[in-house]
Amino acid sequence: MTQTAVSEQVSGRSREGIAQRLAADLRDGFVVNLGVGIPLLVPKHVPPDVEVILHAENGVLGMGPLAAPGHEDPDLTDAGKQPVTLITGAAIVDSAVSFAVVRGGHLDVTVLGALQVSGRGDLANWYVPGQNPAVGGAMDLVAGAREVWVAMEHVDRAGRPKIVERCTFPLTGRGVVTRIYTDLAVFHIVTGELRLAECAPGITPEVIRARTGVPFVEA
Amino acid sequence: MTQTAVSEQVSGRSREGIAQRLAADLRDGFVVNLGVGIPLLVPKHVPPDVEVILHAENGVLGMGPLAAPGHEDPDLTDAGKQPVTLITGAAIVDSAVSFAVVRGGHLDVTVLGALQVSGRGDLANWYVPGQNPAVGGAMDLVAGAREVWVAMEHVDRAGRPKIVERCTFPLTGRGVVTRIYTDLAVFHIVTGELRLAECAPGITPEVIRARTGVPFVEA
Amino acid sequence: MIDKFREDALAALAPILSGATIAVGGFGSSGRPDTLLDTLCDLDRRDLHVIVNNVGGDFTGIGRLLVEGRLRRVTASFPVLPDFYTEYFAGRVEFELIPQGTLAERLRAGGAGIAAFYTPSGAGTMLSDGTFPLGYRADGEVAASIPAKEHRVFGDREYVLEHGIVADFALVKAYQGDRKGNLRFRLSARNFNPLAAMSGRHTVAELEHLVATGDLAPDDIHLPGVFVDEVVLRSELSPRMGVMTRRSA
Amino acid sequence: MIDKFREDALAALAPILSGATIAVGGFGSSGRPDTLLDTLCDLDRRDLHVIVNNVGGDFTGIGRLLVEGRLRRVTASFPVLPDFYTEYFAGRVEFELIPQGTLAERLRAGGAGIAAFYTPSGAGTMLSDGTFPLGYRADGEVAASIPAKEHRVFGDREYVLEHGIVADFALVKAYQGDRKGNLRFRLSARNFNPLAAMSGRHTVAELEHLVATGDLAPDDIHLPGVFVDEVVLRSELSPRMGVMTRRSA
Repeated sequence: MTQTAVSEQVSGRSREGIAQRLAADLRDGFVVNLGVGIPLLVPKHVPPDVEVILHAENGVLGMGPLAAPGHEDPDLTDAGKQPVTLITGAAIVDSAVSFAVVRGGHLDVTVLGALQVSGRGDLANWYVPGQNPAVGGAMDLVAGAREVWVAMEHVDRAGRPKIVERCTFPLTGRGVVTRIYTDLAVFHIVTGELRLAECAPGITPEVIRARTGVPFVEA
Repeated sequence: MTQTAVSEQVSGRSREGIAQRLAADLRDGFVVNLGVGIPLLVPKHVPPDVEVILHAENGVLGMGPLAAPGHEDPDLTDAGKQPVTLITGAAIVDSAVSFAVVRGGHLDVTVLGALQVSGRGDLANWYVPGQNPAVGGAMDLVAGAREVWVAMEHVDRAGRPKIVERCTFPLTGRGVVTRIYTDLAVFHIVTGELRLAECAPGITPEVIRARTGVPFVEA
Repeated sequence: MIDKFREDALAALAPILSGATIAVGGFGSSGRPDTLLDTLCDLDRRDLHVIVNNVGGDFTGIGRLLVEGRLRRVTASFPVLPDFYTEYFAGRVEFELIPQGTLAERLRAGGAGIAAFYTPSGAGTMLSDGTFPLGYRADGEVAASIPAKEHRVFGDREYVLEHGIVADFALVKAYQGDRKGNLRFRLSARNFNPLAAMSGRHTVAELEHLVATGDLAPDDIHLPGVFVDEVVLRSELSPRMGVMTRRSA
Repeated sequence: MIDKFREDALAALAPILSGATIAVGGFGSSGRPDTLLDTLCDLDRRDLHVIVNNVGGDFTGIGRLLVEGRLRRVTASFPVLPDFYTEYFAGRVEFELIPQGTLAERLRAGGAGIAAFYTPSGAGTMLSDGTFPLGYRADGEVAASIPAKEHRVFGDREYVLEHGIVADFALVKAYQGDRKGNLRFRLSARNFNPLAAMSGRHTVAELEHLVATGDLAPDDIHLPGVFVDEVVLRSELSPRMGVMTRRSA
């Protein structure tokens, strides 16, 4: 099933709104890794009674906010090489242990952006052919985390669906995504089935269906 | 080639003498693991200008002598669970890193006792059928150390050769032994060939040949 | 708020049911989680598969689990306790004997999401060729052997395929720990403890000292709290150093 | 006496010949051994195969080796530097792209005597199916691809076989070190440094601070000296923190 872009504008959640909706699903004690883009907006929306441990691929467990200007420590960065801080009770490990956390199932959730997600949970988010290839920890994160949550705009800049029947970009992992949070909806993917869990306020399933490249079940 | 016991007594090196002869071949900076028996006698014979780092399987790098009575620390033992001490500059690692040292080729020599050694360097030293089986780190040590040196009596208590054509006891490793130090001789095993490197003082190759269960080359 | 400290060790171990697989830290009595093992005995579970380097030299720790008849299988490199062998040869407990470095690496691999790995240790020996008895029948015949392991040549050497161990539970002992589960060990009592903790789906650590969160500097933590689910205090009644009777290889 | 301290970094690196394989620690500029990499440039070696997480974001470190045309192949997860890709697409350097966790685990495995291991990372992707270009010809055609990797199912999951990396040399950076080669790292500058050090047949560490033997307590040493062959002091002239321009995944 292919689908062309829908040009009609709808007003769903903002990027902050997507992050906030996702943050509401984080549970106390979760160990969480955040990718670039909307995922990086999640920490400020975590409810006050929920404590999550932020993991960075370069060996930080218990990452705090970015370092204030003038207080950067070149020996303390996140996976994007930005100077960060630590929370009380943080721990440092080497890169092998950092990925032991990831692959060994000790990471509860990784929140990632996506180029495309298939209805079966295949994820493409590491490489746009023609650009410069680099993978970082993306393939380890999707293979290892207990849950892979995608936070993204529902359609791309040209209005084309990013939730598709089959990813056309190179895959990061097969059948790995368990939830998708977009401006329009929340989906759960359960044993290969895409389920609409929730519509954003003011958004109908029909609006979502018109902007989604693969059929879904209304749960 | 089988061989019966030779009853005639010869007077070669003592157990201390074997350890002393072996210790003379240790080079400055060697990382060394010592098995039970004669190998444990080696440290006191290391020449004063030679510094070796003693490794114990339970994660000690830089082991010193046994703890003096009254100064035992239950959190500091050797691989035989005896209370030991540390040298200045010692380091503690977990068991996985301890065996990374061993298997990764970072251990220069392991000195072990043996039930039998074949002329090709097969070693049997972990299990006497009929007794209680246990292996500890023996198989990792022989597979991983750069060199495996055996320190033992030339013949068993019944006078039977312990250097044999083919080990009849279960193997610890195949083709792993590089040197054998006994009361009568020093052998090197080079690409599967057993070479008599040295006779103990007063011992002739004929005496050794009569007590060795496999032919050897006089180097 | 994350607070992994539990006053009640019995409650912390209650999720362990009969039949569970349990990785246990310690090397002999050094770093052995005696309080947790005693508590497990009090819980009265049976049919346990314990993965541990030594059964021990006395009737504390795993030795107590053994003599109370709670063990279905032991995976170990050096059991020590003579009674263990009596039970093994009588067909009352299975014995998966593996090299000590393989044990450490299998625990780490399981905890690190590595399904299997090739090690040179034990290649071409009776611990990898399918001839070592895993268990006996009551009449003394071999009931089953440790299955033959895949051998494969890389470069000019032969290696054996060994599988990562993911244990249902892990019981470990640490010197210091905080309420986030961050642990520090002391000297050679570290040994298998961090690896067993990584291997466990649910890991409980017994502490000599509970310290305030933040007291352990980030660079000084031996095992981060993400690998630990609950921490309890070591009981003063637990034996600190058991009597060991034999020297291991 | 064991004394691994060398006044002269150039002499310490002299055994590295053209064609060598070199594992390098660091994550971006954090923990990158700049003094050693600069010294390697001064040594004027060519045809090097460097294993490192990032080529870097500027022309220091690996970036300098690259722009000076010293690299035959880079094994990395996230090169960053645009000039690296220019050289790659022009057929002047090979690029073995692997997942970051696979890179860390391959270095550790090589250092630990593990020939190969099965990881789920990258299974069923173009980094394991033989389609990713390892190198290009001058005319822009693909000269060779990263060979397809063995896939194997354990349980209900698919895994990829990855090989341990034993590098001829390793260059790492530590915060503190002693003359026995014992090292301590600081915060996230630890990253790949202990793993690269384990992987090297001959490992040279660059220290911010040389401390007296015994100043590092046995429980506080992040990497024991057995993995380190020589230590040198970091030059004050080395850049402490390069300019990074993109965020990695």
